[in-house]
Amino acid sequence: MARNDLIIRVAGEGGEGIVSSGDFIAAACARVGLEVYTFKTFPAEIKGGYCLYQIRTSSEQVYNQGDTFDVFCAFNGEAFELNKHLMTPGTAVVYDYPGGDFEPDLPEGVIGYPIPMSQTAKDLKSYRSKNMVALGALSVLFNIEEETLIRVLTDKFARKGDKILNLNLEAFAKGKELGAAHEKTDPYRVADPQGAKDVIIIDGNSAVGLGAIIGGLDFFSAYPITPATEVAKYVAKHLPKRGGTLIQAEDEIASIAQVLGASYAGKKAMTATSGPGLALMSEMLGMFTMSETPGLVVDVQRGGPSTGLPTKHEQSDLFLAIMGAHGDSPRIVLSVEDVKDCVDMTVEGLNIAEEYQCPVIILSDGSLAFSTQTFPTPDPSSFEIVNRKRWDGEGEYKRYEMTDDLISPMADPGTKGGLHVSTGLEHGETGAPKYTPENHELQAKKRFDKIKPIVDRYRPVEIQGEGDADVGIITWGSTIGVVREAVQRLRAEGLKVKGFYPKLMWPMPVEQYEAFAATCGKILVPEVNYQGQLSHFIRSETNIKSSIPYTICGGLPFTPAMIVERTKEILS
Amino acid sequence: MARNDLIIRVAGEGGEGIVSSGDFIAAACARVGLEVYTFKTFPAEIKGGYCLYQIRTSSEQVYNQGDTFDVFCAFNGEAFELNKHLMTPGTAVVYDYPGGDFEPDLPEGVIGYPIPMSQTAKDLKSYRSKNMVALGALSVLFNIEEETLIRVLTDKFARKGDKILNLNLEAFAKGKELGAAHEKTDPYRVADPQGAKDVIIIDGNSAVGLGAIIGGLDFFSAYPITPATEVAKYVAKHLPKRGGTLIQAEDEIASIAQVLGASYAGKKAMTATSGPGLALMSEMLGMFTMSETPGLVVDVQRGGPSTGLPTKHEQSDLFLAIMGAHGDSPRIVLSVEDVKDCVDMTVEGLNIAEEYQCPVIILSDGSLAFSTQTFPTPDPSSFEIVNRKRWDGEGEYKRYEMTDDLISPMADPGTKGGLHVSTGLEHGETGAPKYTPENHELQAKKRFDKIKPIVDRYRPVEIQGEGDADVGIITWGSTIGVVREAVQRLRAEGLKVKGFYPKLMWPMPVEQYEAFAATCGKILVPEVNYQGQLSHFIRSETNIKSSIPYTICGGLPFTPAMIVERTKEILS
Amino acid sequence: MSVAALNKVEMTPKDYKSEVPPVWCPGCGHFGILNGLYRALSELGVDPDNLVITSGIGCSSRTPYFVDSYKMHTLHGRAGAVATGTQLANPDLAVMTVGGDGDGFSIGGGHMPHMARKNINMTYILFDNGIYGLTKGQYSPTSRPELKAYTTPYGGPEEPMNPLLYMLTYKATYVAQAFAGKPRICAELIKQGIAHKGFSFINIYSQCPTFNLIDTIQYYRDLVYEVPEDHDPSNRGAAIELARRKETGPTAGKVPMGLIYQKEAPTLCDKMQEFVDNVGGTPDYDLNKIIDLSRP
Amino acid sequence: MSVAALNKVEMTPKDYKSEVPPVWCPGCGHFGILNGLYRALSELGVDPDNLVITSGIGCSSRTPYFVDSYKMHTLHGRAGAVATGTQLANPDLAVMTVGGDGDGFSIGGGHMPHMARKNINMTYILFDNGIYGLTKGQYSPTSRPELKAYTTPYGGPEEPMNPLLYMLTYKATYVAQAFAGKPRICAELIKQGIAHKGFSFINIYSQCPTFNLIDTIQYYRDLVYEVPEDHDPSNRGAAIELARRKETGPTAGKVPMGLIYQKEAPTLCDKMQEFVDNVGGTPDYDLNKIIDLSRP
Ligand SMILES: Cc1ncc(C[n+]2csc(CCOP(=O)(O)OP(=O)(O)O)c2C)c(N)n1
Ligand SMILES: Cc1ncc(C[n+]2csc(CCOP(=O)(O)OP(=O)(O)O)c2C)c(N)n1
Ligand code: SF4
Ligand code: SF4
Ligand SMILES: [Mg+2]
Ligand SMILES: [Mg+2]
Repeated sequence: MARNDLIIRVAGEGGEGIVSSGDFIAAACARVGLEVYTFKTFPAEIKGGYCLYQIRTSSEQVYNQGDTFDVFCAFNGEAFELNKHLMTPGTAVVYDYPGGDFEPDLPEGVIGYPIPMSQTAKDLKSYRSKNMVALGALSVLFNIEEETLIRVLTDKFARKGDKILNLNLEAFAKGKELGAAHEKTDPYRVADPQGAKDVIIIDGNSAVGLGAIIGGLDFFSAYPITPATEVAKYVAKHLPKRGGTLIQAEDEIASIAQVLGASYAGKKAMTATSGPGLALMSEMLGMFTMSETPGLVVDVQRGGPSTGLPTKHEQSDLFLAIMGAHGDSPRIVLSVEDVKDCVDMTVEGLNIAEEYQCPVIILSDGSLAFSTQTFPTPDPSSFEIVNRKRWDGEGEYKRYEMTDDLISPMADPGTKGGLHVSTGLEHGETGAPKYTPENHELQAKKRFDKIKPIVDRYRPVEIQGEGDADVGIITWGSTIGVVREAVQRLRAEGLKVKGFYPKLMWPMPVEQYEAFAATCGKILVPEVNYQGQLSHFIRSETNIKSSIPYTICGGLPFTPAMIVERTKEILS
Repeated sequence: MARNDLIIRVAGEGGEGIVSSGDFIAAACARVGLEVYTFKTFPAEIKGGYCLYQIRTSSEQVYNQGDTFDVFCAFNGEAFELNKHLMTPGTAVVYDYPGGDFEPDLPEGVIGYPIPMSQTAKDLKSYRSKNMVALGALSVLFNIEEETLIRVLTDKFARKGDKILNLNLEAFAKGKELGAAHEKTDPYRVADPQGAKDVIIIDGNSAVGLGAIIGGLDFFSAYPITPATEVAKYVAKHLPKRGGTLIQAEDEIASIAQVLGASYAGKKAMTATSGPGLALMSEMLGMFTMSETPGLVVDVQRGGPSTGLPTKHEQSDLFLAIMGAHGDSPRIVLSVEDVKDCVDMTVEGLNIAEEYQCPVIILSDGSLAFSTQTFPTPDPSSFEIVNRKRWDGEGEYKRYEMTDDLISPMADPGTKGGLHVSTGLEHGETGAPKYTPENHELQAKKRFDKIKPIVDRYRPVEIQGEGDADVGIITWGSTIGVVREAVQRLRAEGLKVKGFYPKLMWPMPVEQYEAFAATCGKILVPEVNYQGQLSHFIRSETNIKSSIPYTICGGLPFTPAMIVERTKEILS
Repeated sequence: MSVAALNKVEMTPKDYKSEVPPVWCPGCGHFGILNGLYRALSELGVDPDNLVITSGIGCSSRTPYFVDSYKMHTLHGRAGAVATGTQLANPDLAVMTVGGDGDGFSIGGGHMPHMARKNINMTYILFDNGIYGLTKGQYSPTSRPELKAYTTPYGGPEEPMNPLLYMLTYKATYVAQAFAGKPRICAELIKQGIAHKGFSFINIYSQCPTFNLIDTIQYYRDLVYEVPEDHDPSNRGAAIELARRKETGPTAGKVPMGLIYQKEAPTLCDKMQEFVDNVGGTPDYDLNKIIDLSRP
Repeated sequence: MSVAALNKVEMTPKDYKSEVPPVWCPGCGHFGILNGLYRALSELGVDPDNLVITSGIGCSSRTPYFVDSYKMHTLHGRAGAVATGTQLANPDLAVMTVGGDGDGFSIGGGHMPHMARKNINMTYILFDNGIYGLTKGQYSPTSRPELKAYTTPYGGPEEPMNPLLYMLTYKATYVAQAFAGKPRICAELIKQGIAHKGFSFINIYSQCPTFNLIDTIQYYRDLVYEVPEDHDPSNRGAAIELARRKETGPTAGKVPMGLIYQKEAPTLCDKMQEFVDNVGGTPDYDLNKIIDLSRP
């Protein structure tokens, strides 16, 4: 497949400015109309530890972080060593030398550009601008539009005062000089500037926050947890502009309880957390189900079980999201593919919660959380906003009235004549406790049947490729972006491969899974968890016999190449 | 099928002594060597409300509460009305008349024995002995061994002083007289006394407590919740006799945390709860998995979701027990069939937790919780007691050492040279955090693979009936007892039906399910929940294609007749 | 509580009764508190349409069913956190939480400090019977060591907590204590608590004749004494002094009944509104202005 | 803490260092506390083999990794409850919990009262930096309203809590406060806390130069004053007085450093042992005697 894209990886010790240099490159590329998809990993420790930032950029849309880097920039010896095995002949490596903490032993064929980053920063008496030196060198060596990059830096540092700005620009200029002194022998260059596009660039967590605000959120209850905290950070900043409230609760149980209370008050309410927090919310999520209260939780998944790998990527909360409740307790579970999706699905999540009066869980993940991506600037007026069915004030109000569509009108407190109890006990139509066998069977059926139509809302599930296929790939979450590219590549090679990309994880659109599978010889299900959690549900819910799980759980996303390879194995 | 058993149902308002009269009948029957299986329901409200106690007794083993009652004793009009639809021609009904709150309209063919219970108690100036009047009448009308019953009463009331004892005996005598005045026209009588047997009679919750004490429990952390509270009640009373400690914690999260801490200290520790509590424990259970710490939770299931039907029977926490954790988090889940099993499996649960260093969940349920049953007096010395693999003090200690059987020796605090960290973070062999992809994959695999041998411990799964069958019934928990009788009846009719009764719910002994299914035409899976939770796992884990879920969720157990009927439907 | 909901209606105490009859045991103290609550609502003219009562699980937590209002019967220990959400989401509502000692101080004990110090504009009535009633009699954080119950057959091993001192320490801005045997005093203190702007907490002793056989109505009658006339409820130090159980003197071993502490302070809502005002917040703020911040 | 573990070994403070180097930022106050801890352990001769340190999640909760002992790195907010189980299950162990202000007072705040009033025989060291460090800077229950952080970009809307007053109210039997900038004082107070039989709580101010930019080391230096010589730590009333932040006088706005309160009282273990003794409990009590009680 033709690639005009480039992947630059910057790595070093946390605190060395890896993240900001990556951000600068990403912003500069985005400003000149290139598409950007970044990927980061952090250590679970607060200070120090290995940190990585990878920028993939192209004039065409990029769906994932890519296979591996073309250009590597090593801030220290550890970073170099950890990435050495990924370097192949032709890889360009910029590294801190002389004056750094290492003297690299470059693999055969790898093209090295030593840049004395630390030394230069030291000479400038500005230790913190080591990353600017690197940036200058990268800019000149790999065609990162200098003028734009300088404007990005200026915008960023202007707030910090002229002194800091100038120091950084000086370091940048020095780095450029050092870079230019090398003879470039590798072929890698960032694609040339395109016309500036109407895009934004934002990370997955902020995008959830943006979606929430577009979706009409009124109330957010936060409890910090990696890698979800930045959702609250974004909302805390912007929600007051719409007159809404964000509160930091004492724990996740209080958060979800507050969401219940706010939603009962007639407001749109949500929280965001990661696996451990979602686990703590299990009991209260059942109360949403039983009391038929709208509520949204975004779970930015991380490596588990337990505290696990708090800063690493994993897609392993599907079981908990779907089945983590006592009793027969239906929920709606959605997933997101990329950063744009974080916006769209959060709006959607708020809508669906309102429409079906039930708990909705959106599964994002650690790689999307911090990934910044470019996408067309959303037009807030283009989003459909759904509000709960409210009582019309006619007749006697019954909170849990049996209606044709099984959705009972709600009466917000303050509504005349709408007095009622919202309860976690089994109840009859009025909300009064009712434990007869017939009633429990009836209400259980109501709770399950009322959400069934959601499946129609997600019909058809997106399919990539047409006609019959030898291999159909079913996947979810951010793995979709990886599979998209793999399917493109495989089809470009003339192989009969298709992709199936559900966003609605539960209830499962069974019929559509089955229809897809009917057109495929074999079914491959890649996902980043140990057990093959989606595969489990494919087995339990559909008639698909022969699905082949492909699971990894190393804290990293798949690469397109891995999917391509595995698919070919299956094909042969 | 030949029945020499009898079912007496007593019902009325909570607080009228329904439960104690039932207990007296049960004890009297047990003393004369009969088998007893009782069943109760309570209202979720503390006072008043409809209350039911059913005693099934026979000279042969009884496996469940039975289909319906032969004899009904109505303490009030509500009780009569609620049970009227279950009366068939020939049913014997003892009722409070005249002087009660109702004048029953007996269905055609029902044999009535009016007894002025309230009036007699009033006459005796002893309102609380209404139930004794009823008991006297029941005794004489249905052959409940009088002498034994009087001894039971005497044993019970002696502690309360002569005055109360005599008052009750007087009321009893009066009831007997009133009963004897009727001409008996129904055929029902309690089976004749057998030789006294070496049995105990105990309820399911106490039996869990007894199992815990036999199993070598050191520490129990309690938080009260219906219908599990009596487990702690039993343990609180008896554990100090063995020098152990029961603490009432501030909530379920503290309970399970304390269990973790106690277990880390090298002691056997457990807690008991119901669905809402288990949900709250979700996060901490993941810590047991990750830190490989033994721990036992008994979940006495009740009607859900949320607060649900707190005093009612349901088997709907299987999803939560197996999948209620974030990340890939294996657990072992067991279930219990009857009260004897509550003893045996609790010993087993403690053993297994020690053996596999992981969280173990035992699923009991609301009907077993309060059901008293007779079974042979357990011999404590006959139980195998397993203790965790402990470090031998040789070489350097590594908490998470990779061993052949994947079980890493533990070092209790206090052990010389065994210093280590037990952690919820992903870690290497020493316990130090380790986030490399290879290590996470390796450790995840260890956590899953180490418990796989448990399946062998439960091989073979018990099968009732031999040869090929047209219908095989797979079920779990207390529904097993119901199915046992149904299969007996069906086979007695010459129908080819078999039963399959797993106690190990997870990991699933897949091969044995499949082998069983291979001998059966169709597979029926009855369980008391809405979704068919075991059916779900049969679909996801086994190759069994055609299993037919049979779910009810009315807060009551199945009856043998329901299973017989459904099976016949399938057969035809 | 929200002043918006006060003096809105003329209703007798009886008018606040719902159709659901209380499910409590005869002689239960909770009846007295409920009557006090009816009366307080009536005297303040609280509009049932704008009143939300939340509760957790327990005998006391059944109270909302018996009051004509909007209400949520939530989970054990979580009613206060739920009410916090309701109050913040719609500050025009009058918000109240009712529940037991187990509900509020055991499983719910982690939420109490934060409602108080955030000064959530709501009223919390705690039905303190020193026992877990609904689960048939276990030790609670306010049980006396003498109490033998389900999980403490040999007596209680721990120090009972002091609800007043807790709430003062947590900086509740209204702290009072009453006894179910005095429904008029209950009514008065609940009324003042409702009228208070900010977090008001009223601890009410309530006998459970069914399971707590040592804290009888007579025991409580003897336990409480009326807050001395000269007590200055605006003085936090004096309130703390009053709340501590004396070991000597005329009130040795006794507990005060009445208003212990009251202070005007900005509520969380007030402060949130400030933030909104500072950023020029309005429901029709142009979303594009927010989105534009993410242009590269 | 269990006396069984004291005076068992002769080890220098350094000997208590594990092989794992602290992962904290340069200038983090937690270093000072850790040094105080090493020294306290050394001075008491605590046997590492019989020492269990538990922690939750946070920068401070990484502390156990740096100490040679048995240790559990548990879940956010649960370390104290875990330690409770460890202590009760094996009273011969010396048990200690370390953790942050968020860990202990926010998510873990529901457990604190009960450890204290049950007088669990353990030592709790709270690293109080007024911030969530590990999650990169959010408001904590001890943050000052002035602090602008992740979730409070416009400042904090709530009253900070008072750790000393909380723990006194909860009836902790040993309450002290120190400051990480004074490792010797930390060492001394930790030492006394460890030596104390019962629940000991030590609040230690600790600057987080990375995320809490207002509570600097200098801020804390100015904040604390040494407990006056004439303070009687056995006097609960005086301790409460001392713990309350003064609004006027020479210590206005300041907080005391030193031993605030100490009292000998039976621990939960003591009481449990009493129950065991009363029923003649012994590990080889004949189980048949228990089983026989269920004969019909
Ligand atoms: C998570 C959870 N744990 C336990 C319970 C069981 N439970 C119901 S009410 C209650 C205690 C009630 O005591 P209290 O709050 O003092 O109220 P009271 O009945 O005395 O009025 C408990 C433990 C529950 N419903 N949910
Ligand atoms: C259940 C759960 N919720 C949230 C988190 C995320 N988390 C980790 S540490 C922390 C706060 C740490 O603050 P503090 O306890 O004050 O310790 P410090 O880092 O300041 O020393 C939070 C919220 C978590 N690990 N688990
Ligand atoms: S059990 Fe106690 S608290 Fe509950 S209703 Fe009865 S008397 Fe009241
Ligand atoms: S973030 Fe703060 S608390 Fe954490 S290590 Fe750095 S300075 Fe210390
Ligand atoms: Mg109570
Ligand atoms: Mg902190």
